[in-house]
Amino acid sequence: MLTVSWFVFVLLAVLTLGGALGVVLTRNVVHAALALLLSLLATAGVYLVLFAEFLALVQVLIYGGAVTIVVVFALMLTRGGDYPRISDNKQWPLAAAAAVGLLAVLVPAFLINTPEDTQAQSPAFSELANSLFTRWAIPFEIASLVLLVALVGAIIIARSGRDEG
Amino acid sequence: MDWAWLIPVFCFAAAPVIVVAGRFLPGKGASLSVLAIAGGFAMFWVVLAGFLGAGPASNDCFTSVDTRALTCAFSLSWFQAGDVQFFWGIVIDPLAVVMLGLVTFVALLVQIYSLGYMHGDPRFGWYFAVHSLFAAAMLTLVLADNFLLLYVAWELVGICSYLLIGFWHERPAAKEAAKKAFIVTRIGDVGLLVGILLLWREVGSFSMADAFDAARTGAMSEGVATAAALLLFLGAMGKSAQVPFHVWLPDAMEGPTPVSALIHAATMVVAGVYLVARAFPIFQAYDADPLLVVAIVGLVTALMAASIALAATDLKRILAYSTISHLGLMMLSLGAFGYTAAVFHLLAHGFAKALLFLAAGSVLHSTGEQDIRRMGGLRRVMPLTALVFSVGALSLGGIPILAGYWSKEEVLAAVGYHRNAAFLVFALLASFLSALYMARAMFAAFFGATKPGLEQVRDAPALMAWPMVLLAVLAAGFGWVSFNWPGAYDGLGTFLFFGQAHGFKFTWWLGILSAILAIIAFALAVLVYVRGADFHHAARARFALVIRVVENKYYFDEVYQWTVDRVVLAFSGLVALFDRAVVNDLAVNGPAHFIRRLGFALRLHVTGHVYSYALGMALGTVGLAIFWWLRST
Amino acid sequence: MESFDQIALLLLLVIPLAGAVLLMFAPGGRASREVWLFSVFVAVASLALSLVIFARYDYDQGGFQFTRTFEWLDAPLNIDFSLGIDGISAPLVLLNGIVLLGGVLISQAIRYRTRDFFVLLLALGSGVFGVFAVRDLFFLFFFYELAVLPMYLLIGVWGSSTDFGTFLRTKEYGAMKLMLYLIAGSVLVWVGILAVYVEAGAAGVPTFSLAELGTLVPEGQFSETFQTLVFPLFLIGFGVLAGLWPFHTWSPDGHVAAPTAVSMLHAGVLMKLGAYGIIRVGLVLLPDGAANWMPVLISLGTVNVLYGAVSAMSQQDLKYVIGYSSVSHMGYVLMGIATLDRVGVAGGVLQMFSHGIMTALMFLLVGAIYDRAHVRDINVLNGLSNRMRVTSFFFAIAVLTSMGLPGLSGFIAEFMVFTGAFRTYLPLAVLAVIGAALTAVYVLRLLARTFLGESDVRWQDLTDAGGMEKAVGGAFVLILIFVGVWPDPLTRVINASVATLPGV
Amino acid sequence: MPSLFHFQLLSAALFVIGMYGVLSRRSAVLIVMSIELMLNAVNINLIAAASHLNGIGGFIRFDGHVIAIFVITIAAAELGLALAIILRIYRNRQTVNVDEIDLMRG
Amino acid sequence: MPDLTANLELLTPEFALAGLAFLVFTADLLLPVRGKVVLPWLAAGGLAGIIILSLLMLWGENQTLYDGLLAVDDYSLFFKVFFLGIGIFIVFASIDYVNQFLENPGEFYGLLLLSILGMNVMAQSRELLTAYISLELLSFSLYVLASHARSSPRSNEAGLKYILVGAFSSAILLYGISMVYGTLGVTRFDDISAALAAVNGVSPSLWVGVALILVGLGFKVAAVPFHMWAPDVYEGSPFPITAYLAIGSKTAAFALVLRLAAEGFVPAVERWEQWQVILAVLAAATMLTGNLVALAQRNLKRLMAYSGISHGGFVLAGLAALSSGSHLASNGIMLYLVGYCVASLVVFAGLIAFFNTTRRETITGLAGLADSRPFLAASIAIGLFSLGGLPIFAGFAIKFYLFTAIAQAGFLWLAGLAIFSSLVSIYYYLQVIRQMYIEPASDGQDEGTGEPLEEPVSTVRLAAGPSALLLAVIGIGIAALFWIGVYPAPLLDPIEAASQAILP
Repeated sequence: MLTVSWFVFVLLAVLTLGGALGVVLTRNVVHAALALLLSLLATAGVYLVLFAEFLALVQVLIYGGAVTIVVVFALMLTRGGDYPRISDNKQWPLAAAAAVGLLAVLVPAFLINTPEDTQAQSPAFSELANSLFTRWAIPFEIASLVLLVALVGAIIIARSGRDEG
Repeated sequence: MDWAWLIPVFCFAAAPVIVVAGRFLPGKGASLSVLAIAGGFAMFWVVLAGFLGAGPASNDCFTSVDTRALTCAFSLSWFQAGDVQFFWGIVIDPLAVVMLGLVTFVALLVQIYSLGYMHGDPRFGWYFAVHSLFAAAMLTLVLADNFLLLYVAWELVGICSYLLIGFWHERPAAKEAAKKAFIVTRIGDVGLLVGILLLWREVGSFSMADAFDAARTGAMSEGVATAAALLLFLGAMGKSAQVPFHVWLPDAMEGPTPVSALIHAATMVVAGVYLVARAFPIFQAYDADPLLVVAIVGLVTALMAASIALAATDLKRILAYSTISHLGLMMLSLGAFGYTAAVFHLLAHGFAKALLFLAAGSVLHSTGEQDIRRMGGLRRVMPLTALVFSVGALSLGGIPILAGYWSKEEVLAAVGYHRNAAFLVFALLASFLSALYMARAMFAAFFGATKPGLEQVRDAPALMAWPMVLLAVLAAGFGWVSFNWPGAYDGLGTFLFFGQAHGFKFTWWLGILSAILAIIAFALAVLVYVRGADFHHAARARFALVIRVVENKYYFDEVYQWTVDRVVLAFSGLVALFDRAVVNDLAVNGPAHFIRRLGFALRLHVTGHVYSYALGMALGTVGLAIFWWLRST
Repeated sequence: MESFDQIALLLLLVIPLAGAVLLMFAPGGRASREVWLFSVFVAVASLALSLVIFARYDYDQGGFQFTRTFEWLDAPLNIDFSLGIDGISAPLVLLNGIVLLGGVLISQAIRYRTRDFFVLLLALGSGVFGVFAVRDLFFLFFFYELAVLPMYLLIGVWGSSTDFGTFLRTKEYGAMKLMLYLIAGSVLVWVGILAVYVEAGAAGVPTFSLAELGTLVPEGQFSETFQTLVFPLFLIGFGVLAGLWPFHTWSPDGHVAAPTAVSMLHAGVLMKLGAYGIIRVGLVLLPDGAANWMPVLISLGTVNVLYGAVSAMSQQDLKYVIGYSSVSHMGYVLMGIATLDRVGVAGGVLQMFSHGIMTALMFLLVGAIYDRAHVRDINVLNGLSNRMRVTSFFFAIAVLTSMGLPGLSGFIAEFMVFTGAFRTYLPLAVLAVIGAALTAVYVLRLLARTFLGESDVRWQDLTDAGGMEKAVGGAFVLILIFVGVWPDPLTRVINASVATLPGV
Repeated sequence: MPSLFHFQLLSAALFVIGMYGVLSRRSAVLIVMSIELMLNAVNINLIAAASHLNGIGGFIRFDGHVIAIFVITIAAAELGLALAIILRIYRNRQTVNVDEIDLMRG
Repeated sequence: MPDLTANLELLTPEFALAGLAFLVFTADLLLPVRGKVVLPWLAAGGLAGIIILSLLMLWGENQTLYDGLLAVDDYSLFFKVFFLGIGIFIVFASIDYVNQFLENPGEFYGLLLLSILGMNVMAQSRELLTAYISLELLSFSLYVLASHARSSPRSNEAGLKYILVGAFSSAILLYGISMVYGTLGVTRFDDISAALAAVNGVSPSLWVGVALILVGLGFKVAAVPFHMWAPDVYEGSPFPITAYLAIGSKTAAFALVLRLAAEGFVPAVERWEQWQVILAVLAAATMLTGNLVALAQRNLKRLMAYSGISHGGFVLAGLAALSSGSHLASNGIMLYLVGYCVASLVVFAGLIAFFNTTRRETITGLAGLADSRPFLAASIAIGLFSLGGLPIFAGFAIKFYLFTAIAQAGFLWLAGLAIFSSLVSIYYYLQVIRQMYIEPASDGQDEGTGEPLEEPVSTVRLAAGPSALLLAVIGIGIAALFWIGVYPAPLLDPIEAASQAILP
């Protein structure tokens, strides 16, 4: 059991990080999109390991589905014939340094205080839903407004107006 | 006598009235000015009478302990500054009375003379306004009972002299002369002011009486006494044109001649002598070292000026140098404890020199000529002027029984008694020289053959004549006031040192010696300028170098000019440059520019690329996280 | 009359300010003549008020009078709008009234944006009144900045640029420099005020009220080290405005750029704010610090005197000469304050008054000359006394005052400063006396070059100063002579408060 | 069984990688994708904490999950809006390359 | 499960505001093009109504909803009214601009309203997630509004930069939240402070988490080094939105940060005392960078951006000075925010009016404004003077208050630095004023700086002159500036109450 969960975790972690690395390193946008998809799905797997089935589901639906599609569309629409060779900018070494630096801060921070550990458990959907719609009602409603804003904004910005013939 | 303060007030009142409303008054206000000074002169007699009448009994009057001179003081508060009270007040003692007489009388005569002399000048009214102001200031100076008031008057006479020297400021020479006169005297004034403040610091009051008591009783430390005396003397040197501050007086002759007569011969220039005489107790305090300095300076001045006068050819300049030389003699006499002699010579010289200037003025007025080499034989065309000039010259030259003779003899006597032989020898030399140049001027100008072009000139008008005559009388006969008239009055000295027997003592051998010298001098002059003997050319040839030095007035002006141009102005130019280049451009604009540059440099960190913004944030994040962590543990 | 005393100072502040605001929003306030008349009216009212206040100040009683306090912000900040003048501020209030009226009167000829000009001028005036009349650090600083604020536009818009061959001084430069300089000074002052406030708060009395802070001083709430550390902030901060060397260069450049009326107010009144601040804040709140720093101040003051005089000698521009002479004369003020001696401080205050009138007069006349000759170069101008008789006469009086000629106010003030300095710092005092003599050099040089002598054909048709200029100038001359002959009315008022300064 | 720390390690690594992407990529689209990675890291962190630590020290149960849901929502919306703006820029400028998009700087 | 929604009615204003937004959207759909002019009036009127509603309903309320996620107290009421008021002014300031230069007015105003809703909730949220969501509501609206001028590449670029950097920062913020949650398990401010006080020994992930949260918020308030987006976004956005960014979003972010600090950190006293200096350093860097870089700007929007950054630095300094003991700092912050907003509003309104008539947005473009449009010039000048902290305008009083608070908290050095940097700021404000008042008018083709104008679009018609509405807005703003500058006491009463609410 132990070994299995470990095996699964490591596998998923490798997939997640690998996908992520693919996104940030590859020279080919399409590959990047696919790597993103991979990483997101692997993340859903991680949720499963954490017994967060609902979130895993959401993850697969929203990311695996919607997000990736949108991204691919965006890639298609903005194709400038320069796809095979998208390069990084000049400051990538600094970027790497910053990233490593942050990692060097985060890891010891996590390492130094880990509260005593318990078995991961999964919430019942009902509890989740309950707290979502009672205690978290206000954020929920505001979030809906945020979505509305995003919607309206996306429409008026992206749609072709009179200014382009 | 309580009304003595009115004397200056008359003139003070007159001046502004003339400036503002002069043009509506008769004679453009000149009449007012003359009236004021005349009133002053009248008041002088009242005061004199009152003073002679007053005894220690009368209020405000007391007999000071050492000189035992009767002094009457009237003082009232001027203003209170912080914890210091300033007063103005007047003191009437023999010295003040004597000076009052001199100033009011000469001023009156000169102003009357000026009515004629300045007639038709565009700034006629202005001239008299300043004259009244000067008279007022001079009288205040004479009467002041505290050093502050004295300094006030001192500066005021200075500015008046500035204004009158520069009266014809359209002449560049006059303009420069005025500036020079004021600045040179101002240098001395620094000493005076510092001295006054030093005395105040020591004594705690500006009153002269307090200062003198402190000096007498030893309340004043020797150091302060000496320093103060020397500083006061510095001021006196400036005003009385003692070497090396003498350079301004000859140039001051650019002013109208009556001005020279009044200010630069009879009154203002003797203020220095007056100051020393007034502050005598301080000079005398302890072992009277300052007086030695006074004597030396006086002697040097007398000799130097006399020698220059001998070489000068401009009539007024000759008189100016003679003034300097005689002022030197007075200082010398003071330096030799010859208090009475100094005052006596001051008076005698005052009348005589005023007379000489007025006479020279009348010559100038009639002939427009100042150079004695182009004069000659004037006695035929302007006999009166010639006569009075001769009287003055003889008197100053020290021809016996004339006033100058007695006063000079007194001076020599003082020197002879109190200073060593060297002083006496040089003093005799100085008096001989003074006789010589007086004789030279007199004979060269008025005797000998009449120079062509001078035949038609006419003598002075009455307005100018009468003052000269009056002065001539005094110049001739004034000596008699210093004699002892047993019973009635025993001598100027006794008057000055009230009660104390400072009677007139005639020192026979000195008297005869000086008389002989004077006569020799005049004889020489007659030989050269009337008989036309010219052995002096040989002398000129032999002492060419000396002569040139003397003719160039010992190069004082050149040295000063060089100093001003090359040192003072250069330095100030340097400072101005420093102010702009260093203080302003470097220290002020520098940081400002630096900050602006910094702004432009920092501007570059906003590259316009999103990812560099994000990079900044990322680095900031790492830094903030670490910082936070460190602070929290 | 009691009720009058209650509101007198409030009126004093409000009248010019209200005048400015009214002017700003006056309908059709663009006709320059009406604007001018209105401003004259306001200025006359202020002058009358300040005269009454000065006259009604009871110098026997001394201390602060006409006091009135309004709650402004209560805890936790504690700022009161409290008014009151003492014998030191009373003459300065009067001075400001006089100079303000003079400045307004001679600005008759301003045609360009007249309304704005007078709005700013009046605002400046009320700011200065405020500094002299308030007794709270916040408001002191408030009005201090209010007085500085209009200067930028006044100089920048109505000023003039001059090319001196070797270097150029534009009005923008002059204005910006003056503004930044004065505000830089106020930065230090501000920090100092905050420090005092914090220290007082530590003592349990967090307040800006000078009266309450003053009570802390004798209790020794401000330790000597604290005072010694904080005093330089005030010394330099206010000193900048007082033209303290080496922070003086803003002043001559500002003058060169500024229009006449502004120069008058700037040298006549504005520079006094600095010296006043040093007394009112520095001496009163930090006596120990003052005592420790005074040797520095008096040395710098002496440098001011000599440095200003020496650099004035070789200036070519009339305004530069006067500007540097101002630097030199403010040196006497600073010396007087630094003596911490009753005569000396009183002399310093009197010198503020005398110098205020004197420089105002000088700039007025220079303005009159410049308006007609369009040059200020003393090598180009000459023989003006033949063409501009009255102007030259007034100018002579002014410069003679600056030379310390007895009978004119300058002498009294300088003499008092010397007296004080002789008691405390003998050697420096002697130097200062020498400085006074140096003044004669450049003053006479100026007179000789510019006013005496024959005038070129170029100046043949120069006309004398206008009636208004003559009137104002004449008034100033009379004041100079009056104070010079009978300073008692001023000095007795000043004495009343100088005596009560701590540490004096 | 992997403990909380391992999950946090995973999320930290993911977050950092995403950050590197944001800092180093040129194409605006890829930057957006990298940001999505970072948000995923956030979610992993939240959920791991929520499910490991519930019941301890005053935890309200499963807040982490709730927050994660919000994060996902916001992330999706953000992505959509960002891509819309990118499209708009592409129409106007024919590029999505962020170092050509620097009309304004300094 | 307790009844969390017992007092739901307290949220009526928020619901009303959302409803208003929907109303505007639908009206925009239904109305004919010509009729859309009513939209802004609808929005403004609605906002005014909601202000009255809030004041009537919530005056003196002090309750929490939803288990402490939201607070309805004086603090939130203060900022609610404040934000709604800002909204009204922004709407008024936008009308002409929108008519001239923008499409989709309905969306414009609707999104504006929604963003105001976001700001309100930010001010009253007492829990990290709620705060974050409402922050995102504000940000999303601003992303859209910033890129609202679709045809303008600058506007697009602004939107892109804003959303990319914004998303990045929100990711960091979220990660910080997740770390705090992962350590403490709570996200409510009061729980956090309790936990902080309880945490003994090391808990670095908590501290790093807090740091990351600060990064996210620092982005919002444009604190150095998270500020670089600001100038570009300000420059690219439509002018009213630039104003809105400078005034609204910054203030809202500070409202959030202030509550977070006051309720989440300050009560844990010893922790807070450790952390204060961090904020102080951040503040110092921010104010200096903002002011220094502003010196080098040519574009008015960028200038205002950098000046905004520096003002943010001042407020951050105020945050560093927060202490559980006194309300001085929190009062100072709120007062400063109000004063800063009013001043910026005046400036921006003037600049917008100027832009509407000339399409110029460079500093040199302003040359000669004082002659052509004296009122605009005067108002801009007054606003700038106020921002520069010169008296009788708000700037002086608020700066004095805030800096006193900073000094009182023991950060005298920081106060000194702030004072110095506001000296620097005066320089560039004066540069603008110089253009308006001193420089002669330039012909508009070449503005001397090579800063290209937006290429004129033929369809755009320039307004003949500033509309009466804008002038009214400016007039009210100036009146407010004078009022705050001369007598802020009335304003301080509600502020004091607000401080009381967050710092009992």
